[in-house]
Amino acid sequence: MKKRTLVVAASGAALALALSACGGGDSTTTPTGEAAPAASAPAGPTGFNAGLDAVTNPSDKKGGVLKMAVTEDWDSVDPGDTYYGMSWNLLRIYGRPLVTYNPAPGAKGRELVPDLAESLGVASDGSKTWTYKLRAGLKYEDGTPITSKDVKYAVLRQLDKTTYVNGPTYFNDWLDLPKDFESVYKTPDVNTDQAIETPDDQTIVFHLNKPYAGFDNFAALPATVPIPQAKDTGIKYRDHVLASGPYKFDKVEQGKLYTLVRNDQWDQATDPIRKALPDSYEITLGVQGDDLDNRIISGDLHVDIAGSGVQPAAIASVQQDPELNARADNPIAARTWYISLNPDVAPFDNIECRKAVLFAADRTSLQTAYGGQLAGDVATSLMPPGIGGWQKIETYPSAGSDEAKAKTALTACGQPNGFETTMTFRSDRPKEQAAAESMQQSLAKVGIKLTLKGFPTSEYFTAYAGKPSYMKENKIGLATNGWGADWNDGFGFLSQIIDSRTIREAGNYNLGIKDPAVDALVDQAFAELDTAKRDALWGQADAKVMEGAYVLPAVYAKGLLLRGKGVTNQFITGAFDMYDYLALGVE
Amino acid sequence: MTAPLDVSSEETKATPEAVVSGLGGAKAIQGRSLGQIAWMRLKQDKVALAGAGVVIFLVLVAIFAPVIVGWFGHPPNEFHQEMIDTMTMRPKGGSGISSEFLFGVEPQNGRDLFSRVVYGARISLLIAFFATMLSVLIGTVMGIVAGYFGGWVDAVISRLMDIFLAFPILVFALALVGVLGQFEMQLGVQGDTLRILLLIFVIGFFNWGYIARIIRGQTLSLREREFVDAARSLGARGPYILFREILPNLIAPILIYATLLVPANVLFEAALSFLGVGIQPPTATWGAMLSAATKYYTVPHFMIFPGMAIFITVLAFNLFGDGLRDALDPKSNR
Amino acid sequence: MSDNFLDVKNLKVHFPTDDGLVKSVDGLSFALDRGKTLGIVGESGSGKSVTSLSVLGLHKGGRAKISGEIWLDGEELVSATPEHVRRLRGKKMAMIFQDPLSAMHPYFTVGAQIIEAYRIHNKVTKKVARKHAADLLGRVGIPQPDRRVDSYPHEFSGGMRQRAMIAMALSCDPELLIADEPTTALDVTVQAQILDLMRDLQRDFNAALIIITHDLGVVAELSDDILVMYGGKAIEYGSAEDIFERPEHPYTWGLLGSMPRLDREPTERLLPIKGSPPSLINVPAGCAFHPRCAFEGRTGGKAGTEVPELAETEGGHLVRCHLPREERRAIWANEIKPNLESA
Amino acid sequence: MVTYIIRRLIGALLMLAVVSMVTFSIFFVVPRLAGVTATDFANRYVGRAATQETVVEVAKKLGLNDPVVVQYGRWVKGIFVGSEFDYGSGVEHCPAPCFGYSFVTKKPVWPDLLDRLPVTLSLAVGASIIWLLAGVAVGVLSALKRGSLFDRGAMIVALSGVSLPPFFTGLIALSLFSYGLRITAPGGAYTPFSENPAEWAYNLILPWLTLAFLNAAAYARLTRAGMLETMGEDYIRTARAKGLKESTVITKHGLRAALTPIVTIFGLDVGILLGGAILTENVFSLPGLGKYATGAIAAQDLPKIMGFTMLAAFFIVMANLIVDLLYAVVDPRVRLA
Repeated sequence: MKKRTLVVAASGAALALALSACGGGDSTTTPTGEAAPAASAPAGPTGFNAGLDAVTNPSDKKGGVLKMAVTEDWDSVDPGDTYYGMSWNLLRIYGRPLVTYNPAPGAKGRELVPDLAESLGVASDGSKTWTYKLRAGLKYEDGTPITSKDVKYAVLRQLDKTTYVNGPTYFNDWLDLPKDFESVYKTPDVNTDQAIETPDDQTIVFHLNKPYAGFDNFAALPATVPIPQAKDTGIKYRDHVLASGPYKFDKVEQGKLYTLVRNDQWDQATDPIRKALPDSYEITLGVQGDDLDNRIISGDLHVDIAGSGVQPAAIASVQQDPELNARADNPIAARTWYISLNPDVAPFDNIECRKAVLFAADRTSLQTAYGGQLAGDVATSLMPPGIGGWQKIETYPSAGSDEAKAKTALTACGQPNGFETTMTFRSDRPKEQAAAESMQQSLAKVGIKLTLKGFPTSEYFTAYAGKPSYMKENKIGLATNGWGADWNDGFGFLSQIIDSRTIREAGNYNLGIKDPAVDALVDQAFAELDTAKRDALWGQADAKVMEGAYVLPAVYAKGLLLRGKGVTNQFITGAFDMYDYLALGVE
Repeated sequence: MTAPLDVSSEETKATPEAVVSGLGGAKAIQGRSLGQIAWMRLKQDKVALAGAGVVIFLVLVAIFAPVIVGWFGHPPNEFHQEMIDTMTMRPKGGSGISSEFLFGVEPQNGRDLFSRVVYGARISLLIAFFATMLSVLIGTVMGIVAGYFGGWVDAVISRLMDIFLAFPILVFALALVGVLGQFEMQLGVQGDTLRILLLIFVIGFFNWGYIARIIRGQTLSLREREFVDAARSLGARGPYILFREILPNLIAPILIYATLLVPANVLFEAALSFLGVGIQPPTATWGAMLSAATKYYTVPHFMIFPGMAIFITVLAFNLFGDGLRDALDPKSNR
Repeated sequence: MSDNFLDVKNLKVHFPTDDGLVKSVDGLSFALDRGKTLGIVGESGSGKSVTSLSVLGLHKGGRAKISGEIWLDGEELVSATPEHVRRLRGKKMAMIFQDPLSAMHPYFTVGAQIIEAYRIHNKVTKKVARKHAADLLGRVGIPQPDRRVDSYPHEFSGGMRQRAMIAMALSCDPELLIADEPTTALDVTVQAQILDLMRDLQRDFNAALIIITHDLGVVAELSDDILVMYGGKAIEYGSAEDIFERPEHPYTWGLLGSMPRLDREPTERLLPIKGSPPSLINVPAGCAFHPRCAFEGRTGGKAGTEVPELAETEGGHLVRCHLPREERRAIWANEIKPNLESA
Repeated sequence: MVTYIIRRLIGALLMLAVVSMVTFSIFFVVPRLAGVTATDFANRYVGRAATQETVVEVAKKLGLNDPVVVQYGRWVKGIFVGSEFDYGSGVEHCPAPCFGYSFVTKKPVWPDLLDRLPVTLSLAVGASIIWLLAGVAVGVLSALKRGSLFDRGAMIVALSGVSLPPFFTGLIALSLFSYGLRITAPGGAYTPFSENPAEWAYNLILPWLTLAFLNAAAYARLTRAGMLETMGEDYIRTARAKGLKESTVITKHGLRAALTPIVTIFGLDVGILLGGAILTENVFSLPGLGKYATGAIAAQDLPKIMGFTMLAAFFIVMANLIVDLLYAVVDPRVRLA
């Protein structure tokens, strides 16, 4: 699966809001109220979308408290147990992975730069073996040196998905692990050198079970943030994560508050990418969404960590208030909101019936359902535009609907008068509910009658939409869904959702496309070592999926983000499509 | 009341007129049944009558919702996104209230708020009525049985009532709707029907304790009354006494508490919908509309219309129920 | 001005209700001297309790309209300020209520309630008041009064409660004592004790006593005068002897007939009065009693149309009846009295 | 008295036991009847990245395949002696009283509940004081001035109050005072009393008033009815007959008796409220027990739901007991036997 966007854990009250994270600059929909030039403008650009591809309010001033907040708790601050984009972004202030994303605005932010490692990975054995050398003089907050063995332990540790349920499984799937290895806790004595070698304290060598040219993307995962075995307290490690970055945890009140202060053992000389400007961080959890927005507007808070955009109420304020408008950014994220069509359920086993849905769905209405122009651009493909190999696919309408073609498709399907089917959505996500309602309205126009069924997010994938047997038994044809890239390439976005070999019995995010042609393209792309060619292959796979009408892409997600008052060096990083949290400072 | 004793034959002879005229006089004074007296009182209670009027109006609105919406509105689930500013997701011009959209439109999808409020009455009243009936049914049976038979039956049922009253009801209802929702396959119903049945069950099931308590108390005192003794001495058996002698005397309290339970159930249903476990969208319910309105606190009409609908409904039932209680139970001063 | 200690003149107490004007008391007059006892007798709803309450000025809790005059020891109470009447209550005039269980506050000890009554009108310390309360309890015949002062009403038996109630009423040595159905809630044997007690106390205190009851038996031995009320009006008023020996109103006959007497055989049936008391809203036209009256036919049709006057039949004996005096006496002598005594 | 209390405490324990059994059945037995399997349960505890083997393993570790009785027994045992939870990287000890261990948050439930309690307590105590004072005052005045303009006005407001759902009044209040006029704290704001009492009160004032309004309305009606009934009692007439001043009659004799049932209802209401003011906490996003419960339900976090239900039921049962004891103190007629 992909990096989660933090969604206010629906407290029954359905107060949740599902805005996406954000992506590279796209200015075709720049709204009204363009850039009110500030009188006492500091250096750097200002105005609407100024943070998309430039550093706003640049400064090297140190000191101050950076106040951040988030609407709900997140999965974990343990680098081995988190899958939230905001968390991957933020944890770099206290943890250093082997490599990381360049703290730079826009697309430059997607570039990988060495962090713990002296340089990016060195591939050998046809990209099956990757070697990294750690920098000299690295220390934890307690003064003990950081070694390559700690990195190895950290990576192996989080393979135990029974304990660390949240993180991704890339290392599980790609490392050449010995058969008898279960977990660092159960089988501590199994020799794991065939997967990861540490010939000395500075060197770490990864051995993959199949070649992968983009392994640096793995090395950038939080899983490579070092954890010394002696300090591992299992699941409780999240209560005191040992800092390798410039800040260390001071107060930890799970679900409520984290404060971080300077880590005096961190040495700027070992770290070319972090400026470490603020003296401390104050992170409040569980702040109510509207309250959070209002406090950022007033300057009481600096950053909404979730980075998924303001609540509907604040969207209007930003529209109406030029001063606020000038503080807003509207990046597009590497995330697509889409509606999957279940080819296991009649009549969607017939491509024409699937096409009928793709033609009949009102794209403009869907866009509005997902939050309007500021919340997303109408999607024409599964893969979002920020990803290499993306192409605009013009088979289906990109505004409104095409009822004539839908009817033709219905006739071709043998259901000229339409049919009935069921659609699921996450009941605590108003936008998905609106999308389902929109589908019901527009499909009714061509005779397709939808019954809507909402399920709570917490069980949506484990018990309903992510359980193919349930979907089949209950004849559920359509399901709302969303997917964001773990990193911005075709692998990072598509592999988990279109490859039929990753279909799961429960907790399934896969679209359920059992198309050998698609699987073949995925295999080809895995094997292709040339980046450009690989991107093209992913593009083809994307086109193939659309050709088969397996999915109705609704919008490429966008978020309306507010820059904090008095925050320096604030810009959108293309790596996470939200503000970069490494460079921030306070005036 | 006429003295129960009859006089001996000589005495009867002695004052024959007295007997006849006395009875006549008594009749003239006592001739009205409780129902008639209650009706007389009710007729004079303008406030209660107004409440009853509103209740009838609401019931009519619920029944004829399609007709009303046909005249004054649009289909309740129909999108009118042309009414929406796609930047702010708000209705153009703030609320969209016009002669075409009497209550304006919802943000984001532009549905006709008037139609949705009107249709919301259906769900709200349907669930409240039937849940009340369920509670009253369970509560009356449990209360009568406990009160009449006493002993261990009473002990068991009373304990049961205590347990039900000790549950955090709202949480339970919330959780139970979710748990029972999984029975879709077994029950063979789905969609709104399933949800409505589920809500009726959950709301009705948790509210019987209170009514049972009242009925039990009433039955206990009725059981000791002379006419029950009389029936018993004439050889009437349990069921006969229960249903022919005691039940008719419980109709007044049952009626009062049923009438007062309806508004409580309207609130309960709204609360469940507000917390997200009510009827599935797009079907309109007042609670769900309020829940959606929480995100748009700067769009007041969105919360005011469904909120006022709940308020007026509950108030009308309360007024009517209060009046009914005053009429049927003159001792109460409430 | 009046010569009598208590003189009630043409008292009317009317309650406007949603259903119409309730004439609870409708033109009642009577008088009473110190040391004397008046029994007011009637069925429930005859207005006897309202009469007593209005003397104490306690009817005002409702929306009663009161007119007429109530002279107490030379003071007119109907026109007096409520505050003035309040000061008299408990001190100059006191009341013993029916059903002492509900008439005493359940949350306060008996002693506390007596002490309270005493200290309203007497500036004394609690200690003194407590001593006084215990004395009073002892005086009304409660054993171990020093201990029982701290008991709650529910801890007393019915008779003891009534005694305590009497003690409370006597706490300030009232000159007028009104007892409203003082024995109704009690067992027969206890009734007799209480009546004895009241007689003794009245003698000791030399108070004017009004006993209100539906039971002629209660007042038989206690009263000097008896007032029989029906439908808010006096229908017969005279000395105890007049009422018991020479009753002239059919209603009084009925009351006498329904009076259980110790000198009768227990197997014997009582003579009930048929029908129910009249509605005070729609008082029957003419004589209020005529629908229940066995002799209504002998009035020549006046009973249903004309309200009879309360007329003196002889020496202070007043009767409100359409039947000619002679006929009344004849019926009493020939038809009623033998029946009552025969048995 | 002591034996009575002991007997009642045993009764309360039995009651809680039954509540726990019913709760447990609803969440663990009923779904099984609907065809939910042990692995389906386990699916809730594992992350999205879990493989099917992981799920099966977790199901086994948590004993989800055991008979329900065994699972219930384990849960009960945990309350008294604590429990051990094996989640892979070692055994996690959940000390007594262990009301469950959330596999969603990987934390024992009990400390979480204790953590949320002060919020709910703050809300309940503040609101209940306001509604008791306001409700009783209005109710008494209304009863004494029965039929007056004040009475009618107050009763109309009170009836409206009980007819207004708190999630509506709360919303209106929030959008009017917090977001519109900006004179009260926005939703979600909470500061512990120990940190800053002024801020604590400022943040809670709107939730207090919202919750209090509803209950004050109900109490005003109750008080008025009770007062009218009491003032018609014989002993009030007796008090007047003694020559007591009307004010003394009302306050000493009338109010004392009229308030007794109000106080007991108040006790029960506060007991229920301590188990979480679900609607109010949700409207104002207060991190109390009620919000915790709705969150747990949304996440289908069964151990949390169990723990919460038990705590809430505990408050209700204890409130019942305390009210009964209190009643015996206030009303001398009540004897505890």
